[in-house]
Amino acid sequence: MGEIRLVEVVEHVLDAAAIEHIVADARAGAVVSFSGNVRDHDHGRSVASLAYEGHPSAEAVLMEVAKEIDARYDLVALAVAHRVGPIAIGEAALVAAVATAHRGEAFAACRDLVDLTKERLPVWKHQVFADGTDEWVNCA
Amino acid sequence: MGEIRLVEVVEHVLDAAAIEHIVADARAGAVVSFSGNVRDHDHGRSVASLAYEGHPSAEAVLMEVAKEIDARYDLVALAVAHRVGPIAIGEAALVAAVATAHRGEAFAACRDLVDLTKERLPVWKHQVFADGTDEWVNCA
Amino acid sequence: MTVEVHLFAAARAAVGSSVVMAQPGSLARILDGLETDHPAFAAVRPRCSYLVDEVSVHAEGIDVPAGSRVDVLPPFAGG
Amino acid sequence: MTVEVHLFAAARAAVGSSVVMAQPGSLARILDGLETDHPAFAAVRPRCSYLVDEVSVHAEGIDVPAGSRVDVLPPFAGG
Repeated sequence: MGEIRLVEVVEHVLDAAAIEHIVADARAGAVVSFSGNVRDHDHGRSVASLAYEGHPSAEAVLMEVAKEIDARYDLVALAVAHRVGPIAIGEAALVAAVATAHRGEAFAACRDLVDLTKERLPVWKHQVFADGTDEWVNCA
Repeated sequence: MGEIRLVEVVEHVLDAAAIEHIVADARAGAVVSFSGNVRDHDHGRSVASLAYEGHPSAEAVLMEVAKEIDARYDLVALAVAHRVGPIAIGEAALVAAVATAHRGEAFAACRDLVDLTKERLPVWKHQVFADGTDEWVNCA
Repeated sequence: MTVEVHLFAAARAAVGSSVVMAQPGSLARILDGLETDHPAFAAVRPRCSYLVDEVSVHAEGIDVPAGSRVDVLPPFAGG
Repeated sequence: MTVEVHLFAAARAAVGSSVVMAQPGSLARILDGLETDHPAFAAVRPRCSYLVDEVSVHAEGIDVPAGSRVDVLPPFAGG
């Protein structure tokens, strides 16, 4: 079993570098990290502002996701955080990092961690476009 | 074409966080970064110290690798650096980061960048074990 | 005792509030009531999933007893 | 004019120096000479690749003219 070192759903700025340091370990030969950032465009439309809303269970669900990834792979350490509330363009909404002995496992586990988080985490994205219209993503 | 923002073979400490910032971009929804770190064990043996030696062509070869990855994927930005000389346990030997619009491409491109670098870069790893023996990796 | 219906994201936007009270009964009847009072909810409803007292529910036929809490969850969009 | 043979990593360790001079001729003859003078090189040689004046060479039969530089490269181990 790897160490699940950080699992959080928070309203403050996420730091991809910090989460990488959290998983660092002398036993780990590979660290792969992901940062999912707010883009200035979505489907060709200019995004003016964006906010995430989270369900009260979000952090508990994220912990279940982390445990499932830890069970699937041979990890040294794992960390994952999702931000909610308003997020500026270019800032991170989701950061994740895994440390493993070998690199193949690190890439696979980090990708799976991000995919499973996006599938299961009860959070919602609200985008306001430059033309003043808005949408709840996946609800259009 | 993405922007190849950093390609270097250097003797100083590599900073995975810095290389991530180098590829950050408002057009990029996903940043995947890799840090290949010196482990305290290799094949079950305790590693006391380690050094990389680079061929004079190493940086030029790394640039060719970066261009090839940029041609294969739809990147926003890419950065990659390899360290040579003595490296302490836990420190990074290779760091790489790619930024793309979507995450699938970021994971695939970063993994391919690391694999191709390891295959082509003319550098060599010398390990000294805790029992005083040493080896040139891949030459045993 | 009534049922507390908690609405999130696009469902809250359609209904216009975070919590509404409903009479106990089948989940379908509770959702029908929401749709009658807030026609905009009709567009979101087919894509929602539900929690009844924190347990995922996959059929609208389930009975929601008095004192329960229902969470109406539009499709997630994390990351 | 002779040929400059540059040795790296395990090849340098086997030969005991970074550069040795050799007579022009086939790459095979130059490597045979290295092996005769430095028997430890025999263990590394089958795994090496070569550059002749910065160009990758895949056959030991190639001719190495006077004034050339040969680089002897053991298998890479980066990352």
